[in-house]
Amino acid sequence: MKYVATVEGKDFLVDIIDEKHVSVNGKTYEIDFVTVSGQPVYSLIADGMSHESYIARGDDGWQVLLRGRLYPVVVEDEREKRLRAAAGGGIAEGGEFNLKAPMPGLVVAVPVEDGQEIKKGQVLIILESMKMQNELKSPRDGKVSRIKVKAGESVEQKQALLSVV
Amino acid sequence: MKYVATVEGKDFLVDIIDEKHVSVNGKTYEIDFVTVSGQPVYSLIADGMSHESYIARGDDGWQVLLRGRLYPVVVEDEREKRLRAAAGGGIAEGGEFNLKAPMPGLVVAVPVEDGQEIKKGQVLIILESMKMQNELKSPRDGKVSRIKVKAGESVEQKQALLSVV
Amino acid sequence: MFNKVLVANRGEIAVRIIRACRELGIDTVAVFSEADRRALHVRFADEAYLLGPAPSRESYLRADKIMDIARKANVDAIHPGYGFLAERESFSAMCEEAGIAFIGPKPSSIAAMGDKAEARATVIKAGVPVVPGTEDVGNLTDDELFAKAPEIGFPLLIKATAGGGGKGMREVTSLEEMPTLLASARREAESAFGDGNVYLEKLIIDARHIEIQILADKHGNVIHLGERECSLQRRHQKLLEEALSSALDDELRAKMGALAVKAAKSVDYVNAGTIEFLLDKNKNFYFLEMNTRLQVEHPVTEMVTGIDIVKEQLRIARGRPLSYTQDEVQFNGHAIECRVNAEDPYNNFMPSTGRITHSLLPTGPGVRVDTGVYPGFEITPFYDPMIAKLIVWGETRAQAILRMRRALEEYRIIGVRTNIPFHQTMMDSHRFMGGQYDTRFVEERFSMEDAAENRQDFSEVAAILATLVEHHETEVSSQFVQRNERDASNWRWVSRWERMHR
Amino acid sequence: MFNKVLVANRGEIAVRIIRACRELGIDTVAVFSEADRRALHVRFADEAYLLGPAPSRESYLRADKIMDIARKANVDAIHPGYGFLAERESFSAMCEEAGIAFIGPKPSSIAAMGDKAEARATVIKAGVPVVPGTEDVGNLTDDELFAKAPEIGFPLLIKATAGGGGKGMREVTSLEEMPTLLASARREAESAFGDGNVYLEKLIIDARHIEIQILADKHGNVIHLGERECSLQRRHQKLLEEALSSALDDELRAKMGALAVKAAKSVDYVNAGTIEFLLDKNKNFYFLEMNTRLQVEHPVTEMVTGIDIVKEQLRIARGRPLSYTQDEVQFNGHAIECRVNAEDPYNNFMPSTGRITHSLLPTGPGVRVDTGVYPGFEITPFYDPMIAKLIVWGETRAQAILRMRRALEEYRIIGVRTNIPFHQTMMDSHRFMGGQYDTRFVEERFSMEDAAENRQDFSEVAAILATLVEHHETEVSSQFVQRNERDASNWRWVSRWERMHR
Repeated sequence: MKYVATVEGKDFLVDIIDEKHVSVNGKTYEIDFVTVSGQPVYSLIADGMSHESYIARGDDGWQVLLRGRLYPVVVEDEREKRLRAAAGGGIAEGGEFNLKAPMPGLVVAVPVEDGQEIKKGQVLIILESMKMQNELKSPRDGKVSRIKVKAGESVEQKQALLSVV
Repeated sequence: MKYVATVEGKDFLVDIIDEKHVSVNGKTYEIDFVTVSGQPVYSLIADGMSHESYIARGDDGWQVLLRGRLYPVVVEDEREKRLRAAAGGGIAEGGEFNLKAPMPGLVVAVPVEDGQEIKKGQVLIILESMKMQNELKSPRDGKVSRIKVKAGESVEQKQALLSVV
Repeated sequence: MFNKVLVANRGEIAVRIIRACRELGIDTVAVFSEADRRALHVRFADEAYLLGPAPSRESYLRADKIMDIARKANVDAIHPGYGFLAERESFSAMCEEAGIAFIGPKPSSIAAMGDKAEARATVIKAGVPVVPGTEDVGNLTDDELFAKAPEIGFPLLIKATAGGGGKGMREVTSLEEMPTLLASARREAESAFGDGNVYLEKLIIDARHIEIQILADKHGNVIHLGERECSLQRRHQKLLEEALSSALDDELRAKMGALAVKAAKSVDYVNAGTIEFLLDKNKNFYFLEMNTRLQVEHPVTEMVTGIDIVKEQLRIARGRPLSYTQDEVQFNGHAIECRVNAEDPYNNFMPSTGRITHSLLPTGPGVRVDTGVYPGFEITPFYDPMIAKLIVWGETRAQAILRMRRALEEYRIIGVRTNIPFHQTMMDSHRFMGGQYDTRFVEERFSMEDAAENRQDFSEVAAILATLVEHHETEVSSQFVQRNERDASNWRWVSRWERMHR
Repeated sequence: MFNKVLVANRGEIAVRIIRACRELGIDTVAVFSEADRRALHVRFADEAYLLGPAPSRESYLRADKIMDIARKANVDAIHPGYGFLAERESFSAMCEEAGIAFIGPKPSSIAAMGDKAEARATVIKAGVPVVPGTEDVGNLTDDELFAKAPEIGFPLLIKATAGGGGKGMREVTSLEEMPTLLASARREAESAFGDGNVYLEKLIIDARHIEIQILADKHGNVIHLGERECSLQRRHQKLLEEALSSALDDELRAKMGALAVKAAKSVDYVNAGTIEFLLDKNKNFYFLEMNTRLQVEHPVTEMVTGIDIVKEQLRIARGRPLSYTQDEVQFNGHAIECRVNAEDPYNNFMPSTGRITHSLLPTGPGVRVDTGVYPGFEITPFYDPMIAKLIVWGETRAQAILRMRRALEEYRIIGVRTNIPFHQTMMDSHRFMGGQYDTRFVEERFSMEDAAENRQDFSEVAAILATLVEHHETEVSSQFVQRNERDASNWRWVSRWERMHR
């Protein structure tokens, strides 16, 4: 089964040959791959090299924590990827940004108003959690829309706070 | 709900009054009882005293490991216990002893024969496990019966080895 | 010695204090919030009492409730740890009134050092140099501060009068941006300490944050245990500490130590305590503040001196003389502490909450972990994000760095994000290895990405790993329904992947 | 230094060696049996290769396979740990032939010390006192041994010529019981070492087992790092070790140390090594044997000297001179090690196997844990039952005991039975506290029950706890079917009892 794994813009053609073999860009490795104690901690021995990694599903693919470094990896079925490329893919830029609470906490301040024009990097919400005030900033220029919280309110993780359109 | 808990020959009348109160031999304690991380590790706060214990089901009741000491505890419904006492109970002494493998291992020797008269403390089987030779001894005088293994055989934990009748 | 001590704190420091008490044969009383029923300090203490709901104001800051418990449990002493009530003059006074030993300084010393303006005035009198600023002037209005700022000169710092730990602190580079920053500093100070007063202070450039540990008993003996290097900070929160500092030599150490002892004596200090200094490139140093309590980073000093600071605190509070004279304090090797926070270093150090499902502590020679968490414990948003301190000792600084690298690599915490990758990246940074850093290093000249470039690239391995996981997830999900029916008994214990290959 | 080292071992000692290599920047190669795919040494190493099925003879004892892997992985050196191939002359020779450094002594030194008879003869020549026995005579038949026994006098010991670790050892009090014991000793020796030869040795009464740690480099420098007290044994297996011993003073230490150095020199020894002595009540001491390898209990020496013995081994094997002279070896404080075995102390110390479902390591000041297991790991019956070593350091022996007590109380291992309660009982024993014990203490004058009588009785608490568990199990099981239907999603995470009260 062939996949394309993309790590920081670099593509690797990974072919899972059988339980004990994979090839990467044509080079074959003998592998031994197991989980450790029923957790998303994986041990991979590839041609004798022993690697241990914590792997979690992220928003756009896998997050592979390996030797103290986080590698974001997008894995696609090779056929799928080819089809998408043929269709001239590419996700629309500048879509709506929906700010969600990155952790549970208390809204300390909402220094913007509905309809306000804002710049990239401008503070949208100040959220207090674990005794720290965290400034949640806009990832792009735009206009504030649908503010759903106000100062003094407690919010749950992932709760929608406001949007930038 | 009333129970009788017997610890090393001593009876405690334990009354579970409600979720937050128990009484023991008439003395009431305010309790807070929880498990720790989904394991059979229990935390009990009784009138402010904090106790942590590992509790496992043993062959004849509970084994309570508390502050480095093992307390075997038999818990009975009070009514049950009274009924049994009234019936003049008492388990028959000198019943058959069935020797089971206390752990997986290799039978090194069976220095007894079927039908042989043996003394309490006499070695019945030598079992090797974890690089140690363990002598399994008879808990009482009797006669060897139904030897089911021989030297050189591997056995599983709890596998029946022989009986003393 | 005391028979029973109440620990008015939570987390790793409560556990640390309980350990010291246990090793002295002293019974311990824990207090806990509703969120902490299963916390390690509750599990380890001899007695434990509920304080109230999770928020600190309703639990760990409830001095009244803590005093009630102390009386009810008949304790001899209260150890406040750090944070919460540790530097509240009123709490020390309440203990005094109740006839319970407060394991800390007298109310008057806390007062003198707790108000930064008064502290500055006091140490200036004792001949200790301070950073130019408005601290000694008293609380000023916004307009007064705007007027003073150009006199001190930019860049400058806004700092909370009642503050500590970087809360209510803002850096100002020009008069224009000052109003906004002043407002946010006051707001944070108000929320953290119930006191929105702030002062201004000249920002020392290329400065190192050096602090001297002192011990002072009730018999007038005051000694210092050398310095700690605490320059690696982010948003004024310390991240990593060392003992000793590569920026000091014996002569400077003796000089700063002597002035620290003088500063402590100027307020009749009794207890362990820390004098914080800024040290500039030219080896000029300025008094910053005194922490009248045990510090988070005390273990690095313990590792290089062999002195158990918490046990000494207990001894001092009992009225006994110090166990050591200044001459007996010897420094051996080098120690580093990494603060392990539940924060995501790949997402702007956002706090992370959740249940720790799996954890592997680094152990072996020269490694110490102080923590209050364990597998199965839930990290809540109510308290600060520090979940462990990883401390190592080595014969030299280079050996300590290598050992820390090894220990960080061994440390596994699954269930919450931690800043361990940050520390790993730091250990690989050439500037850190060279000891060439100051208080601005982390924020201005360090990035996870740049530093990672020096390291071996494991993209290919990451690609294989992610593909294998994706592959097996897909394969297994299509087979799962069938397998499930005949094999549901022990799915707690084995992962789907393992079960598939049995 | 070496670039890459193969660790020909498993468990805690493999992890210990990998840690030392990592701290020196050396790559590591692990080898493992089928039972150890998920073992910590495999997780921690840079490379890992399968040896074969679980039994040692098919995996960790396969010198041929290990040499193949060493060549294939292109390693510079092999560290054998202890046990398995550590004291095989042939293995050291194979390394020599392959041009790979063996981190241990030359084949000739292993040969000289490995055969106990030859070892005795050698050290006698060097002027070291030995226990009277038949060792020097060569291998004798049963009849010859029956004849010799009365000459030596009873009680005496039968010991395996190739032996170690108490295997093939039997104590004989009279000629009548000798035939049975001789047969079982030969049987056990044959099974453990593939060599059924035994010899007789006078049994020294009220003896202490004292061993001297030495370090010897290739330049003729030999130093000793003081002694370890290893008298607490059961079935000739050490259970607990201390450094230093309360039975020695400086003078005796210097004398035994000098003789140990002499014994090592007599076989041109190179590597870390241990000279074991019996010390009687009158401070007479007798050479027992030399262990030509790293000892299980080396950490206690590391704790009191600050010397990393494994790193020194690597240095020696590389051909560099020792880092320390005899004068530089200083002793500071006291260290104790408890061997944590998967054994049930309430059931005649029967080995216990199973999966570790939960574990909490003791940490904090002065505590070190060397282990190869973790939560989720399966303890199999294939290898020895030691799963961890808990080591503490204290300024004095009394403080070390108190710290060990604290650490043992914190240590939780759920899933297998361990001997932690045995160690806890030992720490509470007055004779242990007084340092008054010899090699017979555990077996003859110590019982879990007697010692426990000095301690507080928590029967009432145990009664409450067991009743609560029984009550809730009963209650919940009757409600379980209904709850299960609407609430099966997250039953992995919460216990039934917790779920019931949500």
